[in-house]
Amino acid sequence: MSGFAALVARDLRLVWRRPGDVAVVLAFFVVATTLFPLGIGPEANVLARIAAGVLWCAALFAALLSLDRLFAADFEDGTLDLLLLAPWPLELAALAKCCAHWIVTGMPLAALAPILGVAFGLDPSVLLALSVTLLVGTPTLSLIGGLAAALTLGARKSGALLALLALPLCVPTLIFGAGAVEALATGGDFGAHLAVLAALALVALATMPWAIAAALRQAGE
Amino acid sequence: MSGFAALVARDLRLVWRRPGDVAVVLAFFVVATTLFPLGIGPEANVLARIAAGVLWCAALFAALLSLDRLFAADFEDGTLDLLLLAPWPLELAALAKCCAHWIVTGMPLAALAPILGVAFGLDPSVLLALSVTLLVGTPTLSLIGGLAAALTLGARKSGALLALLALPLCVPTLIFGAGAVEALATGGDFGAHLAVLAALALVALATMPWAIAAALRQAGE
Amino acid sequence: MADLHFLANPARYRRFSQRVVPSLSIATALMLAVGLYLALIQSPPDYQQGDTVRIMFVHVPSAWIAMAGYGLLAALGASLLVWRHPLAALMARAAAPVGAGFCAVCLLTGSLWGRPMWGAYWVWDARLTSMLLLFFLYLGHIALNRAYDEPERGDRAAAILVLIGVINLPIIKFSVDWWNTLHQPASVARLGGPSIHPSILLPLLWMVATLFLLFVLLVLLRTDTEIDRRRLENAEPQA
Amino acid sequence: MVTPLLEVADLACRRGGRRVFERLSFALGRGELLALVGRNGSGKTTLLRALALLVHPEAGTIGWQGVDVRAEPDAWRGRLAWLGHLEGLKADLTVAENLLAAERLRGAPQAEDRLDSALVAFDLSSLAARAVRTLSAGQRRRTALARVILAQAPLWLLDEPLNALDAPAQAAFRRALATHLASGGLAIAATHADLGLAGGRTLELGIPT
Amino acid sequence: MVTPLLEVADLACRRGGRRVFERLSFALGRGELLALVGRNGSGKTTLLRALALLVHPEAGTIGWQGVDVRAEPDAWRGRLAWLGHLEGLKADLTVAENLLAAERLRGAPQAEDRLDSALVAFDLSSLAARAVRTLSAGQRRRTALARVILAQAPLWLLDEPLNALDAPAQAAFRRALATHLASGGLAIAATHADLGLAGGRTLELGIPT
Ligand code: HEM
Ligand SMILES: Nc1ncnc2c1ncn2[C@@H]1O[C@H](COP(=O)(O)OP(=O)(O)OP(=O)(O)O)[C@@H](O)[C@H]1O
Ligand SMILES: Nc1ncnc2c1ncn2[C@@H]1O[C@H](COP(=O)(O)OP(=O)(O)OP(=O)(O)O)[C@@H](O)[C@H]1O
Ligand SMILES: [Mg+2]
Ligand SMILES: [Mg+2]
Repeated sequence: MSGFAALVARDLRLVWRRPGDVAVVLAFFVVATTLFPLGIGPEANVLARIAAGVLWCAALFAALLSLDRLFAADFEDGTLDLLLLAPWPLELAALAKCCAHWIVTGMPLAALAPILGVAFGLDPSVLLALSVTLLVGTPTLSLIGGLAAALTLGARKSGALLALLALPLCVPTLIFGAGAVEALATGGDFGAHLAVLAALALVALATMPWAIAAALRQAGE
Repeated sequence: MSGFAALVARDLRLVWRRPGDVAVVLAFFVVATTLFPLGIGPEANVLARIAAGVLWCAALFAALLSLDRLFAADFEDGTLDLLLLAPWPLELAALAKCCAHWIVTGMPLAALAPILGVAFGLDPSVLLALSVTLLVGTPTLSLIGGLAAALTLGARKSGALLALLALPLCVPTLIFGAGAVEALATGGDFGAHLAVLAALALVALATMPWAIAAALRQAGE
Repeated sequence: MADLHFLANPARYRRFSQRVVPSLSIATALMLAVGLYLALIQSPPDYQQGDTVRIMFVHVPSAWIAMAGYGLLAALGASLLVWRHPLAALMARAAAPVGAGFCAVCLLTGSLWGRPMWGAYWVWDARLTSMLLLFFLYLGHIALNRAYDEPERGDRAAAILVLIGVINLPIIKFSVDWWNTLHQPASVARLGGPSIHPSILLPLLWMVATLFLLFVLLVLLRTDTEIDRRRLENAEPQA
Repeated sequence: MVTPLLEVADLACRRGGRRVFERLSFALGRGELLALVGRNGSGKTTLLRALALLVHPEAGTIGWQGVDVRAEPDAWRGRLAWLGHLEGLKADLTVAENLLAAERLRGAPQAEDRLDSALVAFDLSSLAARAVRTLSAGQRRRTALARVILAQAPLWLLDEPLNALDAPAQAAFRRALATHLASGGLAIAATHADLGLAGGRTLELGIPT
Repeated sequence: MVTPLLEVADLACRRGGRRVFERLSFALGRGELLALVGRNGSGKTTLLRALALLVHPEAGTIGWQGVDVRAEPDAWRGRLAWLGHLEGLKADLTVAENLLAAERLRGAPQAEDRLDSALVAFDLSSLAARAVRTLSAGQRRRTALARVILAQAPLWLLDEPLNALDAPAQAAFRRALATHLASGGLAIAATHADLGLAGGRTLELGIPT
């Protein structure tokens, strides 16, 4: 367990040394979402209607944007070997990496989304819900993306390939995440959607670390 | 000039190593656009409304996803030194890299966008316009993205910060790109938008290679 | 999976396929001829849809085969990862593009059919969308399989992916159904419609059987090619 | 003759469809050093990676105190200190941070007090607070070697440890290796240079290029 | 005494705020070899990079045939063949593709006919069609050395050329270097090992660590 904490701490420190990498991801999120109000024009009803979907899609892309270096950097400088050689389960290491990724992307995205939601004319009560769905949903994205990142290690040209692998698997999270916000706005059952979102996160938590570890082992060969 | 062609050819070969690799970029583009209906909902009138924004957004994302490694890979394996040592202007090398990038992302995206437009229920006349705006606008994205990629190479924090500034530079391109399509659909002045888009591309072409070369030189120090 | 145990050895597989393929090809060709006659000539045009209904005889079997094909990929992936069957990898490599092909045929025929029926090539219907996502899963598998210089690595990576994908497939399907029903009451003709008349059902089932045989035949043939290719790649370089 | 701790029997490995070596057997006891030599591409790195369970061998067994190491892979990994062709250092972290992080990844939380002696052994004290990004090639290699000492593992697996080292650093490495062997440690090192330690055994890997 | 082609006068460089060397002067004529030696971090790599104009020197001049090389940087770069600590090979391209691409980047379109002899010189013919990703460390280094030969440049700048090479490859390198010098070429090589060529001059860089 101390290895787990050490790995999370190391990754966070690395991000801290190069804050620009995270900033670019957040900037992409902002630019992608502000594009829609600018492009569609100021019709409030259309904007509010699509807000949840757009914000969720942009969050999904932003999460993926940072994922392709999740294991690649370790692979190229030889630290992946050290991870594979650590005397504790590789599954935990995989989880730690995804965890660190979530802390530096998922959490800031969830914090940033309500601010952008205002630009779409969302209701204050909905803004909080948006943030909550992102908080519950982004761990799943980090885990699925982590698998795609591990699978494409040592493959040629992995950026778009990674996204191609991850995006279809992220669809349920996207649908229930955006759906939950919609539900709140239109009087549906927000709690039920959130529960599904949490269930998806638990399923990912229970399966992905094993798959990622398997993928990392074969990349180390 | 033969060095320019050689560099473009080398980069294209790296991408075309197996023909599937370009297909992956396209497949990714398709998957990315498909996500928006899933997030926003299937209503045809809303989708047609936001189609241009969605497709432009996905194009930006595709460009970014492949760009951040544009120079980083050369930097890490030492080929950047070989580029810096080539006996012809580094500005040309920078242009060649962006050019190769545009050929494998911008061009195919512009070709594919109309087909996706159909799925969003766009009018046939609008489809062609969409393709044209992408063809004129994506070089700007490749050039600006190239600068961001070069700036993030150095260890200096100011580099990362400048990269952050480069992303908002893409905003005018996005606005006028998506705006041009909108204009055509709603009876606005398509030509004027397109002219601005072309002007942005020319400005980028005239300034970015120098900026990129400067950034590369300082990364090589 | 008993068959696969028996066939796990490529040489034994080779002997098996050499015996089966000729008769299988003939059977497929004959059934296809009969099927086309039944579907194109013998079955009546639909009172509503006219002759376009004949698209169904390709469309529906393709859909089913595409779904079954992904299941096959998952089974092959499991036997590669668990038992390290060398043939499983080769067969998965052979089967994925065939399955993706049937998936594409389903999407294409569906949207060609959709134009006269709904007035649009594409609508964001739940079943259409989940079929599209299945197609993407196929594409991901194929792309990953080929992204490695060492084919063995591509095989194992794709096997891990397909096992996760097959867990997710029901979840995706369920969420897409839910997504569509929430947003959209049925404004376009729902797929399926009234129960199918026997004069259409018989040729349909016949075509299902025929195209399924075609799928099997293609997979067997492509597996042969993959074995040859892998042998060539693994040949020790002289000198 | 020491009783062997590590016993490798009939090991065979392939890379990219080609067999790199087969029927490789050797045994190593306390305080013994095995130098792997052979032409470029003869499989030294592959053998080291197979011993570390990073490469899946085609056939053969690796035993430690008579037990197959694959039965308890985590315990086995805990006994290894690894130095590869690549240093495995994070360019953005300092020397000290890299060393401590690596130790914590091995599950040993209390490395701070041992850090100084590892730094001193490779004359790194004055560089401890420098980011690895700003180090010269030899300084990086020395940092990676300090990590090996710090691990306090019974078996060292080293891939060309002398690469990029200057003469004093090579001497420092020889001292560290001698200390390790004298205290009952084992070491396997792939090298093209002379390790310069008396009494080491040598395994020549065959098939060239 | 040969008349010097390359004249370096009073060169000084800083890295990360620290002065690495200053008042460095030397001259090199046709057929001459200069070995850079010195402790890790003494500035060998920095000097090579400064000569290649990759690092901006703080002071001093670099002259070629009496002209400051910074007056015509492109012409100067055309005269250099470079081998760094990093090989500068694309892992996804094959050995042959890497060599040809590097040559074309130098603006020399017709390299195909010279490729074979460069491959033969480092015993790479059987690896020509292999992706660099699948090569061993020494095989990669040999590929990078083949690139140096292929460039047919008058001045070779080499950073630890013997790294990772086995004995036959080291001999091949010595042969190639001797041929280069015999045909009037110049070479500057940073090294910790013995280059093993008689008659070479040595420059020891000072300030240690
Ligand atoms: C691109 C568009 C389309 C796609 C992707 C698509 C997909 C599918 C799929 C996946 C199935 C198998 C469903 C199952 O057995 O669970 C199916 C069956 C069927 N489709 Fe389509 N379809 C499309 C367009 C159409 C159109 C336009 C029609 C005609 C109005 C149609 C009529 C049918 C019928 C009659 C069946 C068989 C009945 C049933 O199993 O419910 N489809 N389609
Ligand atoms: N990832 C790989 N894929 C395919 N073949 C590989 C791979 N890695 C190494 N090889 C091949 O396996 C053989 C053994 O390589 P290995 O790296 O073990 O050699 P080595 O003895 O360490 O050589 P060196 O002295 O150059 O480091 C070589 O012929 C090499 O080309
Ligand atoms: N990018 C950099 N930023 C700051 N300092 C650096 C940088 N690169 C090198 N240095 C420092 O400059 C000095 C000279 O480094 P250089 O790489 O030239 O040494 P070297 O003689 O090549 O050593 P080695 O034998 O280890 O390769 C070293 O003290 C090093 O720490
Ligand atoms: Mg090696
Ligand atoms: Mg150096």
